[in-house]
Amino acid sequence: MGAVMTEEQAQGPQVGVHAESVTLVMEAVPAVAPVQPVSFLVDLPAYAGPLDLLLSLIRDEKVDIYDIPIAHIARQFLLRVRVLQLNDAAEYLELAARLLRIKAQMLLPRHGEMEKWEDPRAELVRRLLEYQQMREVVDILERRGDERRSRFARAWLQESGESVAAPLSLSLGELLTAVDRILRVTREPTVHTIVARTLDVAGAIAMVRSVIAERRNARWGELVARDAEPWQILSMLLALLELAKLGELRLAQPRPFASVEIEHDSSGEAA
Amino acid sequence: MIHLVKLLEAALFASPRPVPVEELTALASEASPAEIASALDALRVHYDVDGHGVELAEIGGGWQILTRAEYTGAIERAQLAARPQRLSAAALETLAIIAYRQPIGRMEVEEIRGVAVGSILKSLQERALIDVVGRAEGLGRPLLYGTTPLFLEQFALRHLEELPRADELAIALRPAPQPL
Amino acid sequence: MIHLVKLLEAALFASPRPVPVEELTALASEASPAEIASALDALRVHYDVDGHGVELAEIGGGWQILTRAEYTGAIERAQLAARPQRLSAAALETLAIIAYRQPIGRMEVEEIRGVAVGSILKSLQERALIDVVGRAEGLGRPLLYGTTPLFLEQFALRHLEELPRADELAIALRPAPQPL
Repeated sequence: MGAVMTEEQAQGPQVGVHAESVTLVMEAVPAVAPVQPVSFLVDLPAYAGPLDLLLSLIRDEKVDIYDIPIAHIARQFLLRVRVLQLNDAAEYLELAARLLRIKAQMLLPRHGEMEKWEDPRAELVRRLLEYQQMREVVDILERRGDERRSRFARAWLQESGESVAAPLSLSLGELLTAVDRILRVTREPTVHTIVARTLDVAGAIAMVRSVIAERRNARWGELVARDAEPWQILSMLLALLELAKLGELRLAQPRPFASVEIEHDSSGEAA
Repeated sequence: MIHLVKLLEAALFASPRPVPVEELTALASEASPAEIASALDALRVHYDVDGHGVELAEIGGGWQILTRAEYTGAIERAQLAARPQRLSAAALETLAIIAYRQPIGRMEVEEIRGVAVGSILKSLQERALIDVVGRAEGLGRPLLYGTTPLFLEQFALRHLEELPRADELAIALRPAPQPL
Repeated sequence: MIHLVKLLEAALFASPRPVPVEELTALASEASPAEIASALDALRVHYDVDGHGVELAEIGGGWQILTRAEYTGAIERAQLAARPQRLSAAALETLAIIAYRQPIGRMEVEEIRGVAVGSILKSLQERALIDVVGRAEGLGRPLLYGTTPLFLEQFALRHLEELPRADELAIALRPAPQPL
């Protein structure tokens, strides 16, 4: 973790992992290919989020952030998620799924022009660098904050009666915050919680392409998990429509309410 | 200044209340009560003789550093001139309700906020952000409040319709339907 | 000490927060900004050279007297004052993003951190380190957050520009590597 690890993390819960416990974990996760048993003790600190976990993994494994061995890192990531019992944290699972998808994309045959090949890891690298940059700022803030905390300001408050004569400082932001407080406590039905979840059409497109490349056809039910969230369903739907528009596949529904069949469109390739 | 005097100065500065001598002895276990007393005296003399803006005072069985009385008037005036006051959260909420629901009576505001607002209305009126704009029909003909031109000026608004999300609030703050 | 230095010392002593430069100017209207600056310097030197338990610091667009770090341990042990709690790693990350990207909405912060930050934003706002500074255009007109003067104070920053610029950080964002 080096300089990036905060003192708080260092003081956080430490999880010691022995080879035995790792083996047990591996058996419980059949989706993960078995790895060489770890023969040393690993100390796992608490993480501030999935990107923090991924970043420290990259550092621990001493791999180049611009050329991440995605299969290996994805496996290690899942392993740590299991060991740290982060399975319930949607954010960690989401990143795990992303890593697996990138892994699948890396396996795709790159036909023809290599210049047009986009590294599926590019977006992840960009996010990791952005996150790492932010952690650098955290280090600065932490150092300055500690410096300031080691000095006391005057604590005693001089009595000074609130005077109406003083000019007022009022901002629209303050008024709007007040409005939000009122809205929260008055008519509950008018308050909507908007879940921050953007669509991931690009991810869905990549997934369909990898499936179609392998099997030539698939059905809706195989692409979208039964317990998929609305944003996943929407992403997949948009992805399929986009790919059909591009002529990469054909969509057919044999009868009403039947699962949509997705087929590789070879006519598009010939053209 | 010797070390003990500097330590006492820092401690008295950082403490939110006057500090009794017994508590000061906890600062430096190696110092005797007599040494603490003489260090306090050294600090007092330093402030007085060297000519400082502060002084050491014994108040209610404890010691405290205070600004000298001759400067308090100037400090208060400078604060008033340079440090604009902010409205409390309660006052802001009351002001927001009046802005979006005017003309509105005190009881309706209290219904929405769930607490009495009599004194807040008075102080908002003193600050000329709201004013009485009429009287409602019905029992007791209660006073109705609305915002003033100064209110618009404070938020750099040309007219009330420029307030953001008026539609949302108009719905949320709609009066409850009357029982039939 | 000359009168102006004593007046400034008294004003700085009286305030638990950094005193903004405007307030110091309002304190002595007959003094020029240069005279104020040199009086502040005289006070700083006096504290340093004369050997005091306190020192003068420039923080958050103002000036503040603080105890010297070497006395903090003793003051805490004597329970005369307590240090504020450190922020969690999650809160610091959120604060760092807001400091650099302000004004910024919740969703953008979540995109960078990769986790939900709703409750952290609320607690940072309660601690007055961030505040709502406006609303974005677009769907739902989400609230935009920015840092407060208290943020500067608690991180001993004179102003936001004291933080390194994004391109001065060790890991400046590089363009993605070109495919082979």
